Amino acid sequence: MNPFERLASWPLLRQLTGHDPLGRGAAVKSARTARLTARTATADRVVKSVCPYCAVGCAQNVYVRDEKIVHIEGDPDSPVSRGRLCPKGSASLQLTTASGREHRALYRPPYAADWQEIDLGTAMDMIADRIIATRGETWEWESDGRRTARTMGIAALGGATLDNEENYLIKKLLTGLGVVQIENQARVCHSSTLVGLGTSFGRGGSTTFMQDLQHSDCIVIEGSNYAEAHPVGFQWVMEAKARGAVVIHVDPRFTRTSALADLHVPIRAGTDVAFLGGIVNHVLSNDLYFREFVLNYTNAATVVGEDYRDTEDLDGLFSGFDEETRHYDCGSWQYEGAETTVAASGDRDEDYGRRTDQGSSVSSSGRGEAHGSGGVPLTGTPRRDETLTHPRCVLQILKRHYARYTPEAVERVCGIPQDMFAEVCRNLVENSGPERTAAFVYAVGWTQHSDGSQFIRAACVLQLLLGNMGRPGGGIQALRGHASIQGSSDIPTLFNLLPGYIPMPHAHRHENLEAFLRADAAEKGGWADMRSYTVSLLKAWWGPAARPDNDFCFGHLPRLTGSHSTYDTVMAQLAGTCKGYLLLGENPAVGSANARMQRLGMANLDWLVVRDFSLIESATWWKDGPETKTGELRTEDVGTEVFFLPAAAHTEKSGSFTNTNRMLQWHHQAVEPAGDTRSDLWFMYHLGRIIREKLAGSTDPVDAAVLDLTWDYPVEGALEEPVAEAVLAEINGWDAEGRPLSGYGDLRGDGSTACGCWIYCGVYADGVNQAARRKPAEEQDWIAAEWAWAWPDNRRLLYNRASARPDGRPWSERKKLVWWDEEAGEWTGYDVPDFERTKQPGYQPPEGATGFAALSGVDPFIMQADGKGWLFAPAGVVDGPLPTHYEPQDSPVPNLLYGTQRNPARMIYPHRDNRYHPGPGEPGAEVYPYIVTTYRLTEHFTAGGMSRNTPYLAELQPEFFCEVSPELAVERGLEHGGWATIITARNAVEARVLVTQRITPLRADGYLVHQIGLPFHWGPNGLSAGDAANELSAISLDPNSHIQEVKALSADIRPGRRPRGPALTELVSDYRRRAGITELTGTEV
Amino acid sequence: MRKIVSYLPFATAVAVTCLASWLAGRPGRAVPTGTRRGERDGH
Amino acid sequence: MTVRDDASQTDVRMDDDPRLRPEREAVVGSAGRRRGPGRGERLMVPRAEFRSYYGLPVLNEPTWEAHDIAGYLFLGGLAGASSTLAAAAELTGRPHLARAGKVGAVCALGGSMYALIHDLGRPERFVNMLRVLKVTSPMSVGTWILTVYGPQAGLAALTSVTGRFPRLGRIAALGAALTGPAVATYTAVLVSDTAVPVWHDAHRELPLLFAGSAVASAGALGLLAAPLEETGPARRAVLVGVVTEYAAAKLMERRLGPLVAEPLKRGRGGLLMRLGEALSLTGALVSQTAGRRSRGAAALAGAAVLAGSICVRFGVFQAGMASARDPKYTVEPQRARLGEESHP
Amino acid sequence: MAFDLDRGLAETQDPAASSGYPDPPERMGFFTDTSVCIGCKACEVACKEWNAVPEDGLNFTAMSYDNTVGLGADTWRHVAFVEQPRGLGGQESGLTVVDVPGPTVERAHTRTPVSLGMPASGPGDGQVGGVPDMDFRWLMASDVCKHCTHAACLDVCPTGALFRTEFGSVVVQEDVCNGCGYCVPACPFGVIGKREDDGRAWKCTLCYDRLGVGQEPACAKTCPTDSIQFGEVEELRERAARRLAQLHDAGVGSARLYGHDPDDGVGGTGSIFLLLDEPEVYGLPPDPVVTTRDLPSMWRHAAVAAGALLAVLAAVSWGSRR
Repeated sequence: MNPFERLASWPLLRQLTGHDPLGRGAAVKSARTARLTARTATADRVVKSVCPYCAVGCAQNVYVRDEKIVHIEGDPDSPVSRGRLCPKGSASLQLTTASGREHRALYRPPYAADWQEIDLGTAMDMIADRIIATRGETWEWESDGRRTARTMGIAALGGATLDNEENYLIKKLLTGLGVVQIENQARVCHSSTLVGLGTSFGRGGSTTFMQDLQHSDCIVIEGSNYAEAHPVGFQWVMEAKARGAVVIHVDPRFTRTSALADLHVPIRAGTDVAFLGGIVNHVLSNDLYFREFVLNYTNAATVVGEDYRDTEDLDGLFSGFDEETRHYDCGSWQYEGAETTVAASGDRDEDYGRRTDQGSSVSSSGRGEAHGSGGVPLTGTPRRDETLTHPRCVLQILKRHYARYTPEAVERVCGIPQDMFAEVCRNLVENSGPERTAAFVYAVGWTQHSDGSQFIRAACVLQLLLGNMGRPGGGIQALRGHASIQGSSDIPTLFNLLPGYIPMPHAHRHENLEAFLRADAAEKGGWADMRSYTVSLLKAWWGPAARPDNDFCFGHLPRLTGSHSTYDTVMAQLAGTCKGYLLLGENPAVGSANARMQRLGMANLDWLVVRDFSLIESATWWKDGPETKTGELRTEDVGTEVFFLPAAAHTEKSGSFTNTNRMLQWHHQAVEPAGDTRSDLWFMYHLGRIIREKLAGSTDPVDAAVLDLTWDYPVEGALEEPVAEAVLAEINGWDAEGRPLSGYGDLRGDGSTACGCWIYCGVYADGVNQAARRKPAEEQDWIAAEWAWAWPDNRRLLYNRASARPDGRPWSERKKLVWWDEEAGEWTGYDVPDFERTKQPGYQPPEGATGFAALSGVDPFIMQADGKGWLFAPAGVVDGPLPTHYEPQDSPVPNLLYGTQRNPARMIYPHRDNRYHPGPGEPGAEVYPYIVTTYRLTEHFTAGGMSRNTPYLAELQPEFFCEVSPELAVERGLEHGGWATIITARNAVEARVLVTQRITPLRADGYLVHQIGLPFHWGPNGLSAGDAANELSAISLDPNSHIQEVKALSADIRPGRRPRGPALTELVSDYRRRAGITELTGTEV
Repeated sequence: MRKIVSYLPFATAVAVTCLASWLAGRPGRAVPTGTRRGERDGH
Repeated sequence: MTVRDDASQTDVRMDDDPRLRPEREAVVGSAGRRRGPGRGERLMVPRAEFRSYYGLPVLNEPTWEAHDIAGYLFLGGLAGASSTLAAAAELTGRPHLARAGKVGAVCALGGSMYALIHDLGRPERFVNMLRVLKVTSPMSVGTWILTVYGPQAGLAALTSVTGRFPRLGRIAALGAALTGPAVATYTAVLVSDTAVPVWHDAHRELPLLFAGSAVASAGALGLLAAPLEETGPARRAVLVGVVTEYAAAKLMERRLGPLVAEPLKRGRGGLLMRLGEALSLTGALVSQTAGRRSRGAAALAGAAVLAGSICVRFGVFQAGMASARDPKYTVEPQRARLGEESHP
Repeated sequence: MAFDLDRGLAETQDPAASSGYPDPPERMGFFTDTSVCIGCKACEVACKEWNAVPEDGLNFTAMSYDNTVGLGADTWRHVAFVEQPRGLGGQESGLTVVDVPGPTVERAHTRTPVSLGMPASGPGDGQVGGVPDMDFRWLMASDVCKHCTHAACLDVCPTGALFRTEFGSVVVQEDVCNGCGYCVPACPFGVIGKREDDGRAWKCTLCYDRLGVGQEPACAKTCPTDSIQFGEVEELRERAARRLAQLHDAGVGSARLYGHDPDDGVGGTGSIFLLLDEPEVYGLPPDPVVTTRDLPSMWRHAAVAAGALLAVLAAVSWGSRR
């Protein structure tokens, strides 16, 4: 730029000569501004990906330049998110590229004071040795005389944030190694959904999909904070709202969802069954139910056996309750004239149960969840009374069961005024029926209770009565929390399930494949060909080694002997039986209930492997955890050997996420992971390869299972990353000639087909990765069937046969979805029919028919044994056929409907660190007078591991706070913006105080009840640190799904910060003394 | 303290201005103004 | 099937009918109630007293440093007025006063340059100030004024000190004298041309206040520096300057009204203003009485007036800060103005 | 003379055309409809992610869910949260006031947090006790630079760093700005700020680089409920008016537009807002006026003062020899 040019570019001259004398625009523009362009335009390539945070599954565009990610934003082609992202999704760039991430493999020798760096290869080798060693020490061939072939010494936790392919390798390798205690976030999030929806409709997945909410005339959001926890999904509620729908939000607090709702109904935490029961009673007593729908598509007309006794007769208990084992025997709940072959409560093996008195272990082994896909098997044809008047028909039993759930009762129990309750009933009833549909939306507000499954069952009963199931704008939308938590339930890194909701074999009941199939395969309904699903799975895992003569290696599967959930694992760790722990993307030290016990359990381990983005609390509790501060743990006394391996982000690996609408979406790798970061696919594959190399040639039968595994996945790139599509191909399955299968109909039981997960069969149809399909939403209708792939068989709205009358015509012109096309002789419509395509509506099954053929033309719930929606669940749920109101484990209010205070069948774990609170009326009950409910905020993500280290999110909600009403603030002298300490029998935490009118005290039957809100994102590590709300919660589990109760507990609150050091444990034990807590407190039935 | 120190430059500017103008304004000894030819010869 | 207004909006349809209302047309509270006359919002009785967002400021507080910019207000005024006084003194045969004024002006100008450049966020880019000439920006106009004034004042001072090129010096001094007043008063426009209520609404009186303060400080410098016999004009300048300054301040407060003028009466701004006025008045008084006779008293009076002028400048600056910090100074006058417009 | 001040000020509605662009594209801007905002702050994060705006402070403010506090150099989008004892259209907040014991009520002062720096929400029209359903609403609004038609920051900027783009937005050229800080007090909305360590002034650029390649701003794209709508200002003004009528019909009487009127103090703004209460409740000035409107009178008064100064000094010197 020679001086003359420099002079010529002087803006003053341009000012004088140009059109911009005042120097406002063109004249003052600098050369650099003129050259300005967007980095999205100058990127080398755009990679299609999916947001790693919640389960809405927003598609993302990842812009890469010079092998570096320069920007991540929403993908406008996505029919789910339409190019939008929430604050967490928008911070994906900072999550994956900022300094918050750890890139070095770290190792902590036993008793060492600090980390030391370790080479990744050496670490993998040491981990493999430890697995083999611990497995050797703790291998057990049998327990109580029955073959188990397993090791109880190793446990794994994690995978809801991982891809389906990664979960598949984790389950395959660890099951091959005989590990049973495999768990993930699905346990603590939506496990009770699998039971609730599974037993009611036959499948545990959400029955509808978010885009369908636009057709709803009324949306009830309860047990969910939709706008805060799934903001981008909330656009579909706004779409419905714009078109005149009523939006009702039922929640203890007035949240950002309530701010956009037409009606907010404040409810006492933990009393949703009483509220829904009240609406059921209103619908039944005024005959407002959708008669033709209920008669044909539900088991309302079925007559129940004589010896059934209802909670009305036994004051809160159903018939068949055994006081000692605290289990129900569901024999008395059966239909008249039909015998339920096998159910979760193991009643079929009556004699076996009594002979070895281990019946309880079977029922506690989470069999209910097996109905994630496929209802409870049933033999015989139950008696039906089409007039619905028989005193023992399900409808009459329902009327009698909910007779006392009157509006007054709802006001006394839930604290909801009667006029508001009447308005909710009116809105729901007015918007149901042939012409209009209403939808329910829920999340962990319902699932995380000691009777969580019954919360969801109650919604199923109500939606069936109102006739909203399987219809556009209706259904029950379960909003799951993690990017692939539905995936980690379908391909379950869960202890009680095999891929596709096939139950894990139980030590006592299944010697061989035949006994296993006979026990669980129904003659009627979808589960009839469980043989082909199971054999295909065994072929996929053990390939050529699985032959008809050795039961297709069915013996290789380790057996269950009861409940091995993550909370049992903690107990095993404390008892010293479980020595090794693999944490794969989960943070129990903050995220699981009774966080203190989780850390004390880990302190008892021999070795611990943590794979995450950064040094989360579960990796550093030995160094700076809360217990090291109160003196309960001294770093130099903690003998646990800890490996920290940095994990790759969603942009550094390929794989598929399954979103909350059962849709598998593929995300492509954008850049290679840096430093020691590796994907979990890489970790599991190479761990398996190293272990198999170490055991190569071993003739020890213990190693047979892992050596027979098919483990030859192709690897690519410098880092030898396994090809994820190859794993997806195995999940999809192939036939004898190796051609990919196109649907679970192609599966055979003779071993000619192999399929990693039968409900995912078809995701790789004809060799094309259907999950990677990206046909833009504008070029499709609202169903968008050609965007990605949904299980089963790309059906987006389940049970959509019910959107047509029994004779096949749509219920109404405006709410039609699937209907019978007479000329074409097949079911047609906007969505893939969830029904056999050519089965006429009038089809009646011939005598002795099995499988789908055994279901009539009016049975929309094709996975159920009777094809009907279950108002009354004769089996499948272990704590009662009908949802019943019980108070939470810790509650200051007595059960105003029954003598039984709490869920009699709940699972409790008495332990000196897991004390419960005295019930109302007992001495010391006033020590913990207030109700606490935990919840999420938009700005943070679950236990905070993926948001507290990200500056842009940490600054939006920097500190742990509690929300209290002005009245409670005055009563306890809490100062707005100041500090408060919240104390329970487990621990005490401190939080900033946010006094707000959004929480209101409730009048529960003369008791003035205050509620305290605690977001549970915080923990000691990260930019935004604080105490964890899970320090307060107790381990008291739902018997069906082993999910913890963190949505309703009681506590005390007082102003000021909590004491530091040992004084903290003294404060907690002082409160225990004042409340007179012993090991028996709260454990009564 | 930092605040007070931050006033130092301003204070010195004022001081220098006063001092310099005082020096310039002193009769006699300052360098002659030389407004008229003769005056500089100091009579 | 036409899209009737309400019921059919939630029909299942495969064509993406444009008349379907998109999600941004959602109206909270519009549905769900018995169809009858919905209980709209009960109109809040418009409360008189003032509302804000948690008491937070509406404006962003000026990021200028007090010692830099308030300092510059003083030094700029001093430089401009001193040049003019010096030129006047020279024309009326007061060589020592003239030379003192010129040297004082150039030193003040040096101080100003330092202050302005030191206050910049990116000092190395100070030359960008001459990138454009924007009449809508007092700072741009001011910079160009300084560019004209600076060399002349410098030349004038140089020639008067070294005695060389006297004719050139005289022309330069004259030039500086003519642009000096602009230097002294443009700073008032610079400060007023902001959204800060106390500065903006005082834009009529502030130039007068700054001019008076400049005259007073130039006179004071003259008293301080020049021999007694030549300090006649300086003394009179002090008197006129202080009186004008005081009058302008009072006029300003009256026009601003009780609320907006509050930062000038209370808090740091108020304290500095009162201190400034006190110092100036006493300085002026002493200069007219004892200052006539004794050199020491004149110098003392000059110093007092200088200090007074500094305090006034800092006072106006701090008042501006306080005025931006409290939302009521912005909101209430605007709310009142809206009130008048709606029903005058 | 090219610098005729008054003509420049009375320019036409299309700021780009009067800023030296021969035939500029349509003026682009935002329409932020706060009645559908869910307060998720995705706009805050998307803006910071696109423009690499530094994180500014991890402090809990107890101002409902707003810990961002306000617009400035390190916050170009700010979501405000206001909890009020007032109804919102036909919405039923359900926050029934049970018969809480007397003394608690007095000190709880009609459900207003005792020592809360809440906006002076006062007793509201629903009193405690007998009211079956206490009115309550939670306002959320995403605030942004207004890109005014008469932009004070643009006018006062001495270096020409701030300039009017062809799209009608106002942008800081970071390679020119020397951090003089004049724009900060000039902005009547308190939007622009000076970044401490960096020294320069920063504010929303309406994603000038994205507009250049035909993309919409990052915040408008990521807003889950389309509360932030991007488009041509003319069309957005019509849409805003239609939306206001729709809300009024539905009983949301408190809805009003802000920045839509071309005759207001800043000539209307490029970012139009639909608010549900007085602007000051969100921290916005009720009647902002661009300071340049009084500039001519300022120059005149300064000229008079300068003249007076010259005259006075001449007069005082002219007097007696002594």
